[in-house]
Amino acid sequence: MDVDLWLPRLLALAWLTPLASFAVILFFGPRLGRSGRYAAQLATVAVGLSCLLSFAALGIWLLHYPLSAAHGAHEPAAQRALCGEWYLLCAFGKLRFVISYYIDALTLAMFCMVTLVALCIHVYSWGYMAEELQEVTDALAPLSDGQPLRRKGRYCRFFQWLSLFCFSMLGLVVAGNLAMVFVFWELVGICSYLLIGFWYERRSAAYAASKAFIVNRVGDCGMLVGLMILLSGLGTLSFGVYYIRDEQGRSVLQAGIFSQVRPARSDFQLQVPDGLVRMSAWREVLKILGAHGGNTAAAEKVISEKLPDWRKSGYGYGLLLLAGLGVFCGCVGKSAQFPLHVWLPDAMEGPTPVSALIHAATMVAAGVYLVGRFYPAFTPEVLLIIAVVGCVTLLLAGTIALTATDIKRVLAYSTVSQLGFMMLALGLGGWLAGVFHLLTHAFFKALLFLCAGSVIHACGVNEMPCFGGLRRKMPITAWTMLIGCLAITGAGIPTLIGLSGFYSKDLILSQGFSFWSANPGLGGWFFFGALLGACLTACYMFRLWYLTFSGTPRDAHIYQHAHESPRVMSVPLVVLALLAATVGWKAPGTDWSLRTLLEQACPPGVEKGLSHGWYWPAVTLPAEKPAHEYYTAVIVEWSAFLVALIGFLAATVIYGMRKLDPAVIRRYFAPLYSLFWHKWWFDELYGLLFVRPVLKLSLLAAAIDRHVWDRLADGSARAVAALARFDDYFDRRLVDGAVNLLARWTQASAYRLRRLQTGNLHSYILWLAAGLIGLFVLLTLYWNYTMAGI
Amino acid sequence: MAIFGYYISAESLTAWLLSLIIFLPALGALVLCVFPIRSERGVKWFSLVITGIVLLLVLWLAWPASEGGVGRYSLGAPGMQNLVAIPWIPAFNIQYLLGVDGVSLPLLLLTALLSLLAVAAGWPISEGVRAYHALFLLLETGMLGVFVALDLFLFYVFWEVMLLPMYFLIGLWGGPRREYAAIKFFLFTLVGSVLILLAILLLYFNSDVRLLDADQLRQCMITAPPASPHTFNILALAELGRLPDSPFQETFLWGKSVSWWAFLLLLVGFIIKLPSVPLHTWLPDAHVEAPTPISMILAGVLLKMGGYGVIRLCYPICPDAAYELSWLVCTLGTVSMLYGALAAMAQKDFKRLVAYSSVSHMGYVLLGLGAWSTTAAVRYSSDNWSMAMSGAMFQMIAHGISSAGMFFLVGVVYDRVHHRDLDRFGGLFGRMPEYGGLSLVIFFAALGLPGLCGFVGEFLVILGAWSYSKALAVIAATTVILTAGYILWTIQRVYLGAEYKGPRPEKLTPMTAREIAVAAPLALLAVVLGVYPRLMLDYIEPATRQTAAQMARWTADVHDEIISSSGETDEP
Amino acid sequence: MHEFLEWHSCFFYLFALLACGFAVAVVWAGNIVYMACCLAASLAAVGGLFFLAGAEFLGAVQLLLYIGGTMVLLVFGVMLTARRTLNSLTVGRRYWVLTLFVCGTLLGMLLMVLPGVAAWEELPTKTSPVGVDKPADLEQLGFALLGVRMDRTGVPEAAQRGDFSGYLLAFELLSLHLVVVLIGAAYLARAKRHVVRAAHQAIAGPF
Amino acid sequence: MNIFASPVGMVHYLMVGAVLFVCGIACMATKRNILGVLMGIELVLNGANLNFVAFSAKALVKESTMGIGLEGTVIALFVIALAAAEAAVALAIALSFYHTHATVDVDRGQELKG
Repeated sequence: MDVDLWLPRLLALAWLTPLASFAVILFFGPRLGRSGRYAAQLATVAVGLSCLLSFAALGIWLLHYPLSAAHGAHEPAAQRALCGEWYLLCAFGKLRFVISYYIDALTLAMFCMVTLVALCIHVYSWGYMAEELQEVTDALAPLSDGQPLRRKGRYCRFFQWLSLFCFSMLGLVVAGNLAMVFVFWELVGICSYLLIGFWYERRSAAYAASKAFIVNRVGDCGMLVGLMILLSGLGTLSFGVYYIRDEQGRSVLQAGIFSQVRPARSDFQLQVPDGLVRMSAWREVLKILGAHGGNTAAAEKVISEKLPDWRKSGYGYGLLLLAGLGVFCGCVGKSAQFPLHVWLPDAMEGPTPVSALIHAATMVAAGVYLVGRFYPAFTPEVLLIIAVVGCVTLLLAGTIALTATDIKRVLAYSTVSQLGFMMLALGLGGWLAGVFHLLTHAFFKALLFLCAGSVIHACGVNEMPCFGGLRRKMPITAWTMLIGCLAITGAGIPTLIGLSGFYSKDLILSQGFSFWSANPGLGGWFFFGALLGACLTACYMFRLWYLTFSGTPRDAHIYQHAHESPRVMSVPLVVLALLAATVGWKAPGTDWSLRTLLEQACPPGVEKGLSHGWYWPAVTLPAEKPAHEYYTAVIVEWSAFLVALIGFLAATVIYGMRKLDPAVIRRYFAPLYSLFWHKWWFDELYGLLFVRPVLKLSLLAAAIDRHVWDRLADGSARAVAALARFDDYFDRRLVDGAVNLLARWTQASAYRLRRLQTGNLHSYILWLAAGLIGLFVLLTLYWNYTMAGI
Repeated sequence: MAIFGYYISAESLTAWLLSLIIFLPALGALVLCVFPIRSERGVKWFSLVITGIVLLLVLWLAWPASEGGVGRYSLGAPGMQNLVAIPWIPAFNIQYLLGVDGVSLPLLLLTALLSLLAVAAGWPISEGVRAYHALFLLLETGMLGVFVALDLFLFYVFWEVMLLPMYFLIGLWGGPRREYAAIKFFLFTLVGSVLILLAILLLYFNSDVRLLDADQLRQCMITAPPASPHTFNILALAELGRLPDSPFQETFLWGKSVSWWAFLLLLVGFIIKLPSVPLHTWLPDAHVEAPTPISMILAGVLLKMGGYGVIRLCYPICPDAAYELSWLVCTLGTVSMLYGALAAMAQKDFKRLVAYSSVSHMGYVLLGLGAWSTTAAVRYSSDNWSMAMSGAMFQMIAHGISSAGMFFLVGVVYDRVHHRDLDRFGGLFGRMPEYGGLSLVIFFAALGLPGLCGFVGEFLVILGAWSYSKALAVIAATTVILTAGYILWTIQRVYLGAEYKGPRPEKLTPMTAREIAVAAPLALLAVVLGVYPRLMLDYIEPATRQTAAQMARWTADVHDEIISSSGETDEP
Repeated sequence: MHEFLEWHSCFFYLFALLACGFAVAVVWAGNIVYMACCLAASLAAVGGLFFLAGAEFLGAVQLLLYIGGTMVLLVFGVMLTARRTLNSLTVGRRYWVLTLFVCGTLLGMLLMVLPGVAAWEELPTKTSPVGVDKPADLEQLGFALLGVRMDRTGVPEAAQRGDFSGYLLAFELLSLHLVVVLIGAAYLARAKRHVVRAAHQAIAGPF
Repeated sequence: MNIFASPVGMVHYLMVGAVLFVCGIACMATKRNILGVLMGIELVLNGANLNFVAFSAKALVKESTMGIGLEGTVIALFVIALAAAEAAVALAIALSFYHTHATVDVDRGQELKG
């Protein structure tokens, strides 16, 4: 069967099914069963269907490209990825905006992961959102009269937005060009906005939703800049190369980004595309054109000859770097990396399944996914920056997670920290490590969130100090959550076997180690940072588990009302626990595993390590191969095991056995504690640096409008009015005056002349005669009509 | 007689169609004035039917014909179509010259649609109904005429015809400060149109059709040998402007050429209408005081005339001045975007906020139109510019839909609670679900969310602007954040939250069928245009591509001397 | 004796003397009745002058109309308005002096001017005796009033001008005018006593 | 010389006309009786008429110029007729003046005085 033909169709189907269910629920939601209870089933069936389709697609792929243990493919990338376009949005000359696809092993793995996790979470949501079926009393949204808000349930709306999210996320995964990525990037953003703000009556939820979207927009703005550079420099945003039909029906090659940045002829080594070189060397171009006068053809020839020299002298490299940074900027925003990590914890205002699906498993991972997808086009500098950002993030989030008490916030910070791990791995050249961790993390983090959700569902609060000893009340939750904790800690027997996190985290650490060995000295910081992060992870995760499930109940009332979640919620927990445990394993008998699947998608040129950067040539990004050699594995895995153990023991001593009183430690490290407790004062800092100045600026703008432009307009109007008044005065006094004067004079003379009108016939006649004489005199003297004799 | 002789000729259908579209509303206004329709309902239904017929006619015109059938628009053809040329005042070569192309047709559609919706939105207006609707129909004639007139004189006539009814509609049916607003609107617009008139005369008296060859003249529909060499014909003026030895290039005043002055005058005249900072202050007042349907028309159509004028007159007729001053255009556009967004963020009045968002959004239009990137550095490829230009055009359509929708939604809630104080709303989602849903769609369209109409325009403009000026493009990109900021903040203050905090909470009844019938089409269009932008771009793109290509050719042919003489002064 | 006496001149001087003399008498006379008589005589003399100038028809009309028409009218008027006090109404001395001065100047000027016109100076070679070609005159006059110009028929430039139109229209208008005048006169001349009284009071008012 | 032997010419007639004319004016200027004024008018008209007749008389103009020919006669005729009409009307006016003012003194009719 023709894989090029069928895979896109299957994936398109898998992608559009949730959209269909969204549309149906949008229009007929409340009418699906009593208060729309069947919307849940519909959405679940839809996502389940797309899950099946994804796995079918994976199967077809595996039939077509069987996995080989041999790491790194030696065939060019174009054959291991299916590119093409479904639908043309608009075209301007050579610039085309299309709905296109770029399908490789990574895409398929993501599809399966997203749909699988989404399926579990949908099922879970049936139970979790059940109270939305009837009238809801929301104590967290008090009215002005102190009464809690009572409102209709929004069960079907929840699943409607979930379906929309699945659609957007799958679109983002399958996207074949950056513009489409951007589109769905924004769409998942708005879905997260809508779902964070699902309980929009709560002020905090509304605030968090807006915050999440705006912070994401900050990232997207950078991404937009990247898009501009690439589009105007390369003339295309498509990842891969494929054939299209132009207006004349001829099939022409649609250029791709990767093939231009890492052309096969230069053995997939990074080289700045001609367009960017030319764009940044425009001054030279103009000089040449000026020299050739109007003859552009000749000038073009010269230019094309000079292009390699320009490239050698570094033209355009800066632009490529900038483009990479821009794209990464979007990823920073989306997956809550260091400068823009502030939105994710607040996003926990949304329902827990949302936090699990969007803010743990899929959407926030999209940033990492995009970095992985766009990997070939990143210059080493960008990758280093990515590594730095990731390292900072994972430590930052880890420290904050240590002190947080809200169970969901702890998980949120752990998410941020794990994402930092992935970024770190990708930045150090460990493409496989990062992407692998992305997939494993999705499962166990979803599991953890769902467990937390079932705890919250049972207790009605998020605060861990109110929990304790719940293990006896809700065993399934407790044990599945323990599996999750172990998985995220990367527990396992070194060099032998472990849970899923074990494999991915060790890959990351070993990549860090080989980076250290490649760049001795400063390179070590990343490795040790990663180790410290692993330690922190173990510590706060078990702190969470102990505080929640072990020990004695701290709030008797809550403890009495706590209960194990219904079957519909606990089954997904179990399923996810199984996945979290096993997803990293090889298929028994074969050496097929998720890892080998991903290796297949490893972008060409990366597996050989990355070429030296232009600005920091000293830094080398090692290939992943050495990272997988045995001795590094031993060192790294044991050190990872040890640090994880340290973290675990610390948590056990303090929170498990209560040997040390947390309060004492808190007092001991008071300044550090308050720093962590206040999340390093990032919110306050940003408020001070950005939010407040912008508001001030806006007020200034409004004031300028009102007091400058308006004043100017009104003032000019008033000036004209004054001029009119003056003109009026002028008119009255001078013009009218003159006219009146004339009139008065005429009247006066008329009065004088009136005397002649005596009414005396004789005088008239005499005048007449005199007039006659006068006429004669006139004729005679002045008209030269000489009468004879005179 | 000439007209009669023309109308019985072959293209009678097209000739009738455009003229009919334009003058049908005026006819309706006349009928309203002459025959006293007693019942107010009668008047309303009458104008509804008239505008509806106009919409149908425009749709029929726009419906892509297979082989460019008579009177139908043939897609993909860049040039003018359905040209009607009748000598009007032969002494001055003034023609009754109508025509549509990809630039004007979408705006024509938008105008017809919004007029229909505005009539429906104006249903509650109860005093002076006949006068109101008569003026409204007259206004529609003016608007439609501006978009199809291809003779500067005719264009100006329609421009003024559009101005006066607007003044009365704001000044008589407006809010408490309506006199101030109406006068302000009138004065600003009048200043603009005076400048435009000056420019028109300047161009007229410097034009010389004898420089054009026969088939150029034929394309410009100048058939008879003209009485004088001067012409008002826009097409002819564009041809003249692109000539290597254009008559507009000779020095006129202070060492600047005729085209420089004409461009500047036209530009100022049009950016008053657009409006762009710093000539925008009439807009908030006019919007706030105008009745809801008039706000819709004002934001939806009238602002577009500025952009239309720029793309129809400024750039084709005065390319060299445009090239010289494109920095000005783009800077104005960017500043408007940023400034409008900031000012919007600071507003307390719902309608004022929407008005400032209009300023911000129309800034994209200016930026997109101005981004003259078809330079030597990019091999004179006009792709980026045509993309930006198409984006600007699309942005006009999108903004026409979203801003009209926003104003209508503001009007809906204002009709209920009679205040627009953003801080005294809240919880409207709970109280008016349909209203909330429609608002969400339309506000997100304004926010530029992908899948809704607002995104396409902004995206294309910003992407296209980069190759003109990197700094401006980056600033424009940052504006996206501010836009998200003020729109989301507004949604948060008005729709989200636990309860409504303002007066008259009992009045917050769900939307009536009429209101839904007005808002739903706009929301639907926002979605359709968002997911299928080619619906409009198929009309727009050929025209803009042609314009950009002509400008590129002009840059290559005419401007290369400038390059070769002083090589540095090219890239802005 | 023909060589020392020109009858035409003799009669001319006679009639001229009569006309001028009676005219001066009209001015001089104080009583209205005398004036009427002197006027009649003067007009009759003028009629004679007409005859001498060869316009016999006019002369006849003059005698008939003036002496037999207008004068009678005037006399009627005199009689109708005859009162002792009113018969000799004249202006004061100032006006007399003024009048004499003005009229004297005028007359002097006219008499001084008249001989100076060259066109009138030389006498016709033959002075036609009384009663030459009078039938032609009368005939021409009649036809002219009926609209045809007999006298122009011989004139070439008139022929090419086609300028033979006579006075038919004027004649008709005149006759119409006369009728209107008669009616109007009759209307105006009706006695209106009540108006008189009113007028008396109106005039007596100020005094 | 002997004036009776020398033929009279145009000028003589004109002189007589001038005298009549001036006498008429004097008459009008000096008479307060409205009928006197009328008589003055008659005199003026006759002076004018005499001139017309003189100009139209073939016997008095040289052959080269036919003078005003028949027009003179006709106009004189019209003048006479009009004079008659005028006399009639004037008389009527005089009578009505007399009726209203009970006098024929023109100086008493000063309603139009400015």
